Amino acid sequence: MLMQLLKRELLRHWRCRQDLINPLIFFVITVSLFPLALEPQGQLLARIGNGIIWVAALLAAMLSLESMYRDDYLDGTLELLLLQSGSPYQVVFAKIISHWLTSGLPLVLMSPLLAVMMQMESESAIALILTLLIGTPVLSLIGSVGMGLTVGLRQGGVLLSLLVLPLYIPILIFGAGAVSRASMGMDYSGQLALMGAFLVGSLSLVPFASVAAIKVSIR
Amino acid sequence: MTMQEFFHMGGHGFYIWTSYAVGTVVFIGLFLMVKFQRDKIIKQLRRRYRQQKSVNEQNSKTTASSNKAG
Amino acid sequence: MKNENGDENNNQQTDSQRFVPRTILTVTNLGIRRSERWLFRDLNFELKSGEVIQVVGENGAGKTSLLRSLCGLLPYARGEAKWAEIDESECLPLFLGHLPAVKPELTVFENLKFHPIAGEFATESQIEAAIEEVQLGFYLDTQARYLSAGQVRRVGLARLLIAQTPCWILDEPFTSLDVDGCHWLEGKIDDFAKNGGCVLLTSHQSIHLPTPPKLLELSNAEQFTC
Amino acid sequence: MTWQWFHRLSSPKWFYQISGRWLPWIMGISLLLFSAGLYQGLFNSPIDYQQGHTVRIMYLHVPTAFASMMFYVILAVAAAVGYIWRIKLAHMAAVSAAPVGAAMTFLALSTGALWGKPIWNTWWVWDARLTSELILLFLYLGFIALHQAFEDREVGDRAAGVLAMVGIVNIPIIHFSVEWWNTLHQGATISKFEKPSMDPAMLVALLLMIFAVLLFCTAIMMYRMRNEVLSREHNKSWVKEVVGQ
Repeated sequence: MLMQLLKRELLRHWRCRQDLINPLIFFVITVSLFPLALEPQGQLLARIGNGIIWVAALLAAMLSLESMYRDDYLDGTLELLLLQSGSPYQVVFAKIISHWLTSGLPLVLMSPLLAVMMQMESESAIALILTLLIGTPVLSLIGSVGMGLTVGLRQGGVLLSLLVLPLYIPILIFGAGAVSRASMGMDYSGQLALMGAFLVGSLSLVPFASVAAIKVSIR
Repeated sequence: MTMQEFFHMGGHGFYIWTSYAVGTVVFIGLFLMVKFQRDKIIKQLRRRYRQQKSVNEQNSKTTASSNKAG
Repeated sequence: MKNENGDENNNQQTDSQRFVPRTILTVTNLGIRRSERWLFRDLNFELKSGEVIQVVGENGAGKTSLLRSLCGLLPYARGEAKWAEIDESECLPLFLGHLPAVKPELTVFENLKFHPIAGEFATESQIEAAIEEVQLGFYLDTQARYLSAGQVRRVGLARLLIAQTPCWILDEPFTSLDVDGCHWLEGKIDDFAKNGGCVLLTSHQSIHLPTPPKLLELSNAEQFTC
Repeated sequence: MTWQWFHRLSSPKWFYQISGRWLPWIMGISLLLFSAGLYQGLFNSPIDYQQGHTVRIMYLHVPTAFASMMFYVILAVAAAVGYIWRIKLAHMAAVSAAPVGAAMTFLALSTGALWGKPIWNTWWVWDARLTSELILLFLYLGFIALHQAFEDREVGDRAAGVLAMVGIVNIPIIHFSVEWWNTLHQGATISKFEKPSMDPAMLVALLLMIFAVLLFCTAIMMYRMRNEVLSREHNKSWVKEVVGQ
């Protein structure tokens, strides 16, 4: 059941490939703006590089949340799926996984390139990739609850960021913190463990919250 | 504590009084907003009830006239 | 499409009742409120197998809200709607909403293949048969965005043929269907009712079925609520 | 029997009458406590040996910070009760608690900044508590904005209810991560917000102010709930009598 739904989502995303690339381009552009704003060489860029990449990854992931429920809601398939699929949680879960695969994973794959661009050393680049790998699914998970709440609204985009960004803060703190500890050569496995705990926690709670959120705004 | 020293508050008077000023503004603001909201709602409801009463009267007149005619 | 009377009788005997005849749905003084305004109150009716009920009322009387609340999309404010227990072979009522629920970027075949009906997915043969029945065989692999509104509606209606459900809830199924499309759908509804299924639908166009549908009048309970 | 009692408790009409009787008292007592606290705090409590007079800002900062957190808990509990048992009064309580809580958070932040200026001569200090207070303000604004976004109030209530429940799960996590983040960057505890050695006179002033602020906020919240009841139950007959022609 889940696999079929996942295949459907991926096929749907694949059919309109264009808007998969936009968040990626946004991610690269925002990160490369900072060296232009600050002086490109020197220690400064390496030190704040990971913070910039993390914030840009956060915003890019949130940018692509719109596609999760909005167009299914508009042409009526979301209701049909929730009603007919026997278990709405699997529908929501499939959508979250497909959102992560189509927007979170490309960010992770792109981040080494940007780490080099920000003159980060190799071990903090590895830490960046690891933290992004654990962090981006959480972004999709929490984003799905926010998207569920605002799916019925016309101008839901701005409201979505107001709802979802405060909930992203722990992930941002631990993610950027782990990378900065790595750049100081210290061990950052503690932060990764906490992010893992956060990931598992939201994996178990979010499907229920998302279905409740969608049920509220389906009118 | 002389009055002058009271306001001076050991050089930090400005911060203390501004924070208390902000405090009173917020508290009084909360209270006034509630009062203002209440009056607005009551006025709105009164207008609506008057409107509704007039519509009901119109209906009762038309039904009355239709009974007479019928 | 319209079978003569003679054929109709034997069709009934030979074709064993697909569904066990019983009351599928009992609704007791149901009331729905839309932000402080009562759409209707104390609605009582029963939906027995083999029956077709058409909900009538002018715009805004709450026809769509009634259908959506019966299948759980919209919480109703008062009263109760009880569905009979549905055993393993059958499945939950099939609800087709106002929107055709067809993804424009998926092809006709994929639209039916990937949409679960009552928990599982239709087999290839079922889908092909349904698409043939709906006369969209030629468009099997074209993306739904190239189809006309009527054809998209037919893809949505093809789901009726796949679902093993004792009850159809159709919201304006006849919109954007052409003449013989309407005939086809009327025939389908009639066969379904003859086989013991029950249909609850709303429609602006007049429906002429061999056995006229029962009318459920939704009078606006409170005309002048403020 | 208890269910019937619980149901009667949640009828807006009953709430309107009860609050009508009790509100003047609550308001009166809170104003009384306010004046006593202010007198105690500003006049006859000693100055702190390090901070001098600026410690007097504490009498406003600590109560408002406490009220802001308490009101978010009230908001979340009311929203959860409203969402699960579909009690309208609980939704009304949540909706009226939000602006009061947001005002208290704003006040706590501004007094915190004003307190920080004389001590570190910077307006904003990234202290763990102040940062969590700032995030709490964002959560409040998110709640209010989401509730306003829906025309149909019932949908707005339920949507904001879900957000409040998700928020309450995240608050300890946010607070813990901010604490950890604060100790990472700024070393152990240099923040002056630890309560200075409590001289009994100060403690009395602080307690008086805490109760005064809490009572005042509850009174404001109940006033807002009365307005909410009137505007939502406008087609009920008892509202017509109360409002009068």
